[in-house]
Amino acid sequence: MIGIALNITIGMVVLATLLNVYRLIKGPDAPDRVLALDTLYINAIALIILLGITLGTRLYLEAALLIAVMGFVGTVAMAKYLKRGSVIE
Amino acid sequence: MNHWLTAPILIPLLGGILQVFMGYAPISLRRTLAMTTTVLMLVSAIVLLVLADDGSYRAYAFGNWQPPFGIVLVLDRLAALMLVLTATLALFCHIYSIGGADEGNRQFHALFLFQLLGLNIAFLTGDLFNLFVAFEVLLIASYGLLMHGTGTARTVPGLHYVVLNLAGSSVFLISVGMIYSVTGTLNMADLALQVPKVSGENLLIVKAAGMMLLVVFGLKAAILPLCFWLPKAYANATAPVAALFAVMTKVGIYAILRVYTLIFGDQAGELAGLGMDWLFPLALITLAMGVIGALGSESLKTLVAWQVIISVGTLLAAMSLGSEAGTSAALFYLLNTTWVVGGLFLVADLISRQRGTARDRIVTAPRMHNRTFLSTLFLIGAVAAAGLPPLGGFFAKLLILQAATPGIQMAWLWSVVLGGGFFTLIAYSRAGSIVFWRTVDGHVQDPGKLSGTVSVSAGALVALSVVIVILAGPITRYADATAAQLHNSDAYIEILKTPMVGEEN
Amino acid sequence: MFDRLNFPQPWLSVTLFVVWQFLSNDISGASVVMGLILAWLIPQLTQGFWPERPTLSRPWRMPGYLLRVLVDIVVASITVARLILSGRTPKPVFVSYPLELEQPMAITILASTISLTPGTVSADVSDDQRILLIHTLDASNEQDVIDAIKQRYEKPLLEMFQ
Amino acid sequence: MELAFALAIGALTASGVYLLLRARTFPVVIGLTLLSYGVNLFLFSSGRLATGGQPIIGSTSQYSDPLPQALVLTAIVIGFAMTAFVVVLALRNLADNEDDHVDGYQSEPKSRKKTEDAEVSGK
Amino acid sequence: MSLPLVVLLPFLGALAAPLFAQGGRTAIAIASSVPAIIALAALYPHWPTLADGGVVLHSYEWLPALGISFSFRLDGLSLLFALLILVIGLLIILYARYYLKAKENVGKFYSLLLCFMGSMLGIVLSSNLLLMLVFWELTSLTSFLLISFWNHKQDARRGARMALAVTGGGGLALMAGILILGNIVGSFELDDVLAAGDLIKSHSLYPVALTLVLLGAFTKSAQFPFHFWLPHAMQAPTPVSAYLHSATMVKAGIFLMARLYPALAGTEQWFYMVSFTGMATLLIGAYVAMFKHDLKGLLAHSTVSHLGLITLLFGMGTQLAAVAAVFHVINHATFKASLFMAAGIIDHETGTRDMRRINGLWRYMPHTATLAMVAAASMAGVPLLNGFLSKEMFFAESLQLNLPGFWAWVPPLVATLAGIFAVAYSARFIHDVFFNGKPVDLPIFPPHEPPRYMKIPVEILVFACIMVGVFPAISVGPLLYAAAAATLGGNVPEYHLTIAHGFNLPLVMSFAAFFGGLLMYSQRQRFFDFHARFKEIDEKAVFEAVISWLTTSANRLTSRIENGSLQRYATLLVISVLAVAIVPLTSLGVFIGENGLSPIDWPTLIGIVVLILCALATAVLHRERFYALVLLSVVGLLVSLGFARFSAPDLAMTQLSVEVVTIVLLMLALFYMPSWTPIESSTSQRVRDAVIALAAGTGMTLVTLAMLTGPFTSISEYFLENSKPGGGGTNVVNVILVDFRGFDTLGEITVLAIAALGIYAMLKNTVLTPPPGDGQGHAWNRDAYPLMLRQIARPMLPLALMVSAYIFLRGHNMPGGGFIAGLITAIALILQYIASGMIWTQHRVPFRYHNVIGLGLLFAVIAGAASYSFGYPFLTSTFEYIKWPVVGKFEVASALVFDLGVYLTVIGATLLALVSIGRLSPHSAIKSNKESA
Amino acid sequence: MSALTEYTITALLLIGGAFTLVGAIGLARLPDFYTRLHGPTKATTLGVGAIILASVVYFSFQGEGIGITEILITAFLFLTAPISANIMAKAAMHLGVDVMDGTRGSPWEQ
Ligand code: NA
Ligand code: NA
Repeated sequence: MIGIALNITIGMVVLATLLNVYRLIKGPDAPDRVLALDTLYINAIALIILLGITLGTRLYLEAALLIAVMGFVGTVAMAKYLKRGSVIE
Repeated sequence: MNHWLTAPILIPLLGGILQVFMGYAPISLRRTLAMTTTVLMLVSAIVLLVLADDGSYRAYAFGNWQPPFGIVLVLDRLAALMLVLTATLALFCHIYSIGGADEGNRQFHALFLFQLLGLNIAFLTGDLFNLFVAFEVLLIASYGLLMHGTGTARTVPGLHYVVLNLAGSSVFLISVGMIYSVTGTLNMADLALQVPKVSGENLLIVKAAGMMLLVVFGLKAAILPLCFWLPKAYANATAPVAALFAVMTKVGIYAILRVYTLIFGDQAGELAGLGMDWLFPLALITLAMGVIGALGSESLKTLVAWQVIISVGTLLAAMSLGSEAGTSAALFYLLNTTWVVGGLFLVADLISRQRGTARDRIVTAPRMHNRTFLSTLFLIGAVAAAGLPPLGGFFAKLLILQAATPGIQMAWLWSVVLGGGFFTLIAYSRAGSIVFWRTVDGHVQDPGKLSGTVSVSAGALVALSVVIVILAGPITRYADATAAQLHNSDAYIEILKTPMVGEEN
Repeated sequence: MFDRLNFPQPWLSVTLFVVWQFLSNDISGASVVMGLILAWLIPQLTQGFWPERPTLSRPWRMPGYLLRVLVDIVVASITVARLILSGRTPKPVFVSYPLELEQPMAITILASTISLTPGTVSADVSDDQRILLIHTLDASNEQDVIDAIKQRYEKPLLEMFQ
Repeated sequence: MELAFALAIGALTASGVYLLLRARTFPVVIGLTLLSYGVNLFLFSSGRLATGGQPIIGSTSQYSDPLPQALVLTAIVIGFAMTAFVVVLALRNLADNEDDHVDGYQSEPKSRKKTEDAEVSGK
Repeated sequence: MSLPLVVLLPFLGALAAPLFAQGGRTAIAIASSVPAIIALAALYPHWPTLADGGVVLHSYEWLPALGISFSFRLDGLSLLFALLILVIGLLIILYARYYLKAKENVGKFYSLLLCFMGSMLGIVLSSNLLLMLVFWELTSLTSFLLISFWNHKQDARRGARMALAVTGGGGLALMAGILILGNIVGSFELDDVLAAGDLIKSHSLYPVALTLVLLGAFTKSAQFPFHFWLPHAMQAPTPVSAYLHSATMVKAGIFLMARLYPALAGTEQWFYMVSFTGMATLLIGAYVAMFKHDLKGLLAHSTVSHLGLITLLFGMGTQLAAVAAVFHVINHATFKASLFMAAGIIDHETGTRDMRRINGLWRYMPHTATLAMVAAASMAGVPLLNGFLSKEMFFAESLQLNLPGFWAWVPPLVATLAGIFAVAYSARFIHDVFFNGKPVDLPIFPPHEPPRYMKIPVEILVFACIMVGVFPAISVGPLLYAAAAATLGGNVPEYHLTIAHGFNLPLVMSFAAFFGGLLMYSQRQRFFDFHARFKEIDEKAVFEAVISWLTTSANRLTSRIENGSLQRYATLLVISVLAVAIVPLTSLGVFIGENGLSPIDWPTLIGIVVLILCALATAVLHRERFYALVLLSVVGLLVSLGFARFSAPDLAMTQLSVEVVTIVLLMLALFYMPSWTPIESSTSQRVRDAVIALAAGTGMTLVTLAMLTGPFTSISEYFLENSKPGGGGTNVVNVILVDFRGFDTLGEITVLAIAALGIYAMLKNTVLTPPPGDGQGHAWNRDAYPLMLRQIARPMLPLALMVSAYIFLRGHNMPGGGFIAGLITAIALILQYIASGMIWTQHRVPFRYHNVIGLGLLFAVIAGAASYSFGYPFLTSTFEYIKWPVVGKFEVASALVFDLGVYLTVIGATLLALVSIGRLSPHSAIKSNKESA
Repeated sequence: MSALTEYTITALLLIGGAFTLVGAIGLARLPDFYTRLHGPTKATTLGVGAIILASVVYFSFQGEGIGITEILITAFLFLTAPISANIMAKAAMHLGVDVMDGTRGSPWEQ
């Protein structure tokens, strides 16, 4: 049962990912792309977690944690770039 | 395992680390420490040369891991020769730099020492991937050094140099991946064992990888058509840096010599002599291009930079003869050309400082100060570089010409080398006569002072060409022995059986 | 030397120590020692980076608040999901919310809460930290939004932080 | 699986090379980054592809090849250092030439570009 | 020992000479003559041996690898030349003492002169051909410096360069020739080569070797068509001309022909090449000499002509001709040296060498005039003078050539014609200078006799001319015999050295030449008018034009190829890679190995498709730079996911962290850059680039496919097996990084450190003007440090540090390690910089990043070097499970210290790099009103 | 593993997946940037939170204890999502990104 649910969930997350990519390509504005990227990062966390469950190992969790951290910093940096130009000033 | 093998690596590394901490120390202290490091490095290189001269291979297994699993350093005659060559050049460049060229960047000495670190690793390592790492160390340091100094002229050539080398590094990695994917190993000795066993489609992969490696090494060595990044980058670099860079292209040459005698050497079965048939014509074209560039140079430093390419062409031409005699001749030439070209860069810089706004451009200018001294240095350098007697270059060229066996190859080699020598001679005589003799009235505003250390180091470096002649006997003997060792590298594989510490019995 | 042997941010040290024990998976002598070292060392290194630590007057109210927020998050998500799936055109509105909170951290918590809960996102804080600009996804009345937030979140926070 | 993976590496390489050949520093840097992604994946895959074979002793029964992973890790770090340097060099180029052309032109070199292209296409 | 000494002495003198420069000209002249005198003395004891046709050999091993030995050989021929070099050299030294002005750089002059003397002696005394070559090229070099002694004169510089180019170039040909000879014979020793004449001449490479050797000889001896350098070398001070063009430099080529005569001569090729060259040179030199108004120009062309004569004699190939050639070498040296010196005196005393202005000097300097006239008469071949004797022999030999039919007439006719010209120009030298009316506004007037001692060298030489002319057998007989014997390898023919051989055909020719010459001179105006109809070729201008054409076209070609276009260089690189890989790869084709393809799950497939799309999109849409950056982030994210998907958690984490830092870095740079990339490449170029890129991509795809499906075994089993027992960790990747291949990692962090240091240094003095607003024209937002971000970022730092510690400590056993931990810490700090600004954050960072980097590297090295103390190699790790009371079991691995080094280096380097860029930002310029905290 | 656990995990997974998807749909479908901002900040965060929770439950019943890493991730996500949203909104307002028709009030003009 978990297996099926896992597959369905993976399917939904992958679909979500595709939708994110759609928004990322479509834009129309830079903030939309940053937003899509940010969401993509979060979805990637989900994918990693799901991978871990599928493989039955927790060895990938730190990677997920890292995606969360890096996704946040990346988003912040990009957004700051858009409004301030200089990220570190 | 002989710990001396790590000395040429640890000395510049520790020296460099020390420099990192010393950013705000007085410059005199930094200089003293840096010079001490370089001197120690030279000492260690000489020790290794003495060790290597017994003709055996010495392996040093990092972490006490049996090769091919850990990384090994391997000392043989070639490695020792390269170490001494580099350390000697570095010493004089370093002395020159403390004459003031090291100012304006607190990290100059650190970069300088790290550069030496990278070079020494490259010469000693017995591991293909570690060779990549060594290349990266020496490259990144060279990027930093290249950008050292004031002015904007070096930015664009530096950018080109960096970008091309980054692309080259990618190719290197791809090649390593391809080779590993087939042979499952990275140790050069092990590769020498594995490559002959490769067959079928895997052979094609290794072949492609081997050829791509040749391109990578060719890029470092500045073989045509991959040499165009060099002239402007070198000509615009700060003098001691450019002089030190005289050895940078030789790393490419070294790598070719190492990899294509050991891994793709005579024993490599179907892959024996891989790429060597490409190399000979390319070498000659490189030489020709170098000569054309030298003839058309508008400044002394550019001229010397093209001389680097001439040297590369000549060296490779000799190497690609594929004979022991050819390799030996190439090694002899290598010593001479590296030091002399390094010295010429320094001399060109000294000249440039004495000529006001004309700098080192080959144009009429007011008569310079210290003309006799500088023109003598230039003369010695030019004679040695162009291969005129009685200096080292002449004997090197003789050896190279003699190494060819009669036939079409000899005809080509001789024509290009001798013809190239002729036009080089014209280039130098033209440049020298204009710069030193074709003067106009007036005098240079506020010429730079010619300090003792600076002149001595520049002079000493070109004068090494004289030393090479005096020691030509021992040097040729060593070169012969090195070539013989390279061409009969079966014993190299024995390093795989080096006993580790604690398991001697 | 010994004057550095203090814990400049005790709460932080406690948090670090506890989290470390969880991270270490099993509580052993080694993990305790390590936890103590970290609980001491990290605040020493970072205390300068957190100069304006919030003053919580009633910290015990925090868990309750968090629980409320958690529930609201779920509810909010369902609401938003409904709206998204319904295909109905939302009626968004920018709301200027007058802040009563003054501590920056308190404002941040409020703004974060707003962002995580029903159809609202804190878009900006005014330069003088008096007004919060909120984008509401689907609301008919601006004042309702303000009142709800004031009642549900700012009040408790005011109590905690003042 | 292998085909898809190979195509991904091919696409990264192709994009990277194309951008490497552009005339401005920024796309060149992007190109080098893409190229290094491709190269890293390639080097990684020289130990073959495995699912759930993380080389942590005791975590699985079949381990993937750890050596290429270590090599790629090194390559990533070195690549990062290099990229950082080249980015800064690009900045320096911008500062020195007031233009981010890879050849450091001062503003509009239209005529120059044209002849260059003509020369190239003339071959 | 004495032979090497003879060669060495002048060089030692050259080193010493400048030391005497302060003592004045006399001192230095005396000092300079000492080596020559000693050398003469050293040669003297050998004379008995040589007179009997013996040979003296002194040989020392030098470079056996090259076939070069330090061997010297003295026989009649070399003795003759050595004497010429030394004796005339001594005279020149004396002469130059008076010729040079006190303010000139006499030290340099004498030093170079002695160098040149030594080189010449080296040529003639070397017993090893390669050694001879060394000295040969040295004469080119030293003569270059001598000719350009007055280097402020353009003509002197050009003349010198021309001489160097021609003779130096010829030297290269000679080098090749000698190498071939050595190759044929198997030795470069003269004795061996001379003994192997038959072997050489029958060898298939003989024509090549001969041509190359003769090229060397002809260029040096100014034979047609290489003769042009010699007259222009007259720009040298006269002592130099007198020396170089009478006895030494130009005679080197002649010497070479004489020296190798037994080895090379006697074939048809030799005959045609040498005699025809000689003949042409003889005529052309003689003809041009007639029309030169420059005194030295006349002499120079006459030299060319006489060299042609000697060459022609050697070319004839008969033994008597060779004897005549050797004889003429002596005679020409004596009269020509004296003539040059006389010309120098005239130049010295009148200030000009233009014969149109110099007239009637007999009145002013009768002594000099007498000497010059005798020497000139010898040059003309007037009986009772030495020039007559060898010319008679020449005429005689020209009649002996057995050429078929009409051709038999050619040599005697040419000889006579050349004789006529010789008489004519000699007559001109005498008449035009010493008589022919009054001087025409001389710069120095009236001219006087030179100082007494300046004339002595001339007197000695003129005396020699007369002595040889009158008493040939006594004066020069034994020397000539010994020289001829040495030249011919012992087979000296019968010949008689007497004043006259009676009335014979050669004498008729001499008379014809004499009167013909006088007639020609009397009708000189007609000839001048005739000659004036031809445009004179200025060889120097031609040479300069050629050189300048060479340099400019080389420059043009270079700047065309090396055009400073990175795009071109990069294209060349990519194409090179493709070119070398294409052959193996096309043979590979679409190859799927024996392991075949494995099925793909669709999430992975979609991931890969997205990856491919985004990668391609980055390339296609790269002009909008920020967009490209976002796409690049996606690609990076997917690559990390790929690493995780294919069992590499460490890689996934590393890639992720590095990618974000890279993106931040790129944005830091992008701030200053245009946000759009303009279209600069033409469509065709873009298409071409796309094709190249596609080829590269296809190649990579094919290789990857073949690689992934092939069978595989690697050394990695070892790592898996030994990671835990040997390295003390279960994360094999980490154990490889810090232990098995720790040295790679040491290199890697060094790279990182160097990059950061380099970046720091590079940006230290860089000034960049930030754009006032973004690409769309919006001014930048005022809010630099948003409140919420600040509030969250600050407590995040301690947490991040703890996570770093966690990731770091577990790295040896679980995914993680120093590198990733370092990046997390770095990112956490970067967040502080972003949220609160440079100044605020920098103020709170308690250390310099340089020191962090240094410390990191130091830790790594110390961890590695610790093993030394146990006698283990560098980087040998050790780990211990220490049981502490209370604490319990605790693993201590030295690799952890190494990893700590990695951790610190990463932090230091990453932050130093980013902060260096951040520092460029002029945060005061667009200061935010919210900048507080 | 008990059936209850299985149901819990299954439910959490499906809820998580569904919310994630809904968030993405919102991102793709909603008419302007500001409305799209709501999807990820709430639905996606919650969705991923649920999936993480599933992981916690899954592994804790595998006998590996409560996973603090998962909790850290979740906490981090909830902590940062509002900040990201805030700073992105600020960027959008700065750039003057279009708002959909019918939006009342207006973003601040900076
Ligand atoms: Na006259
Ligand atoms: Na490594």
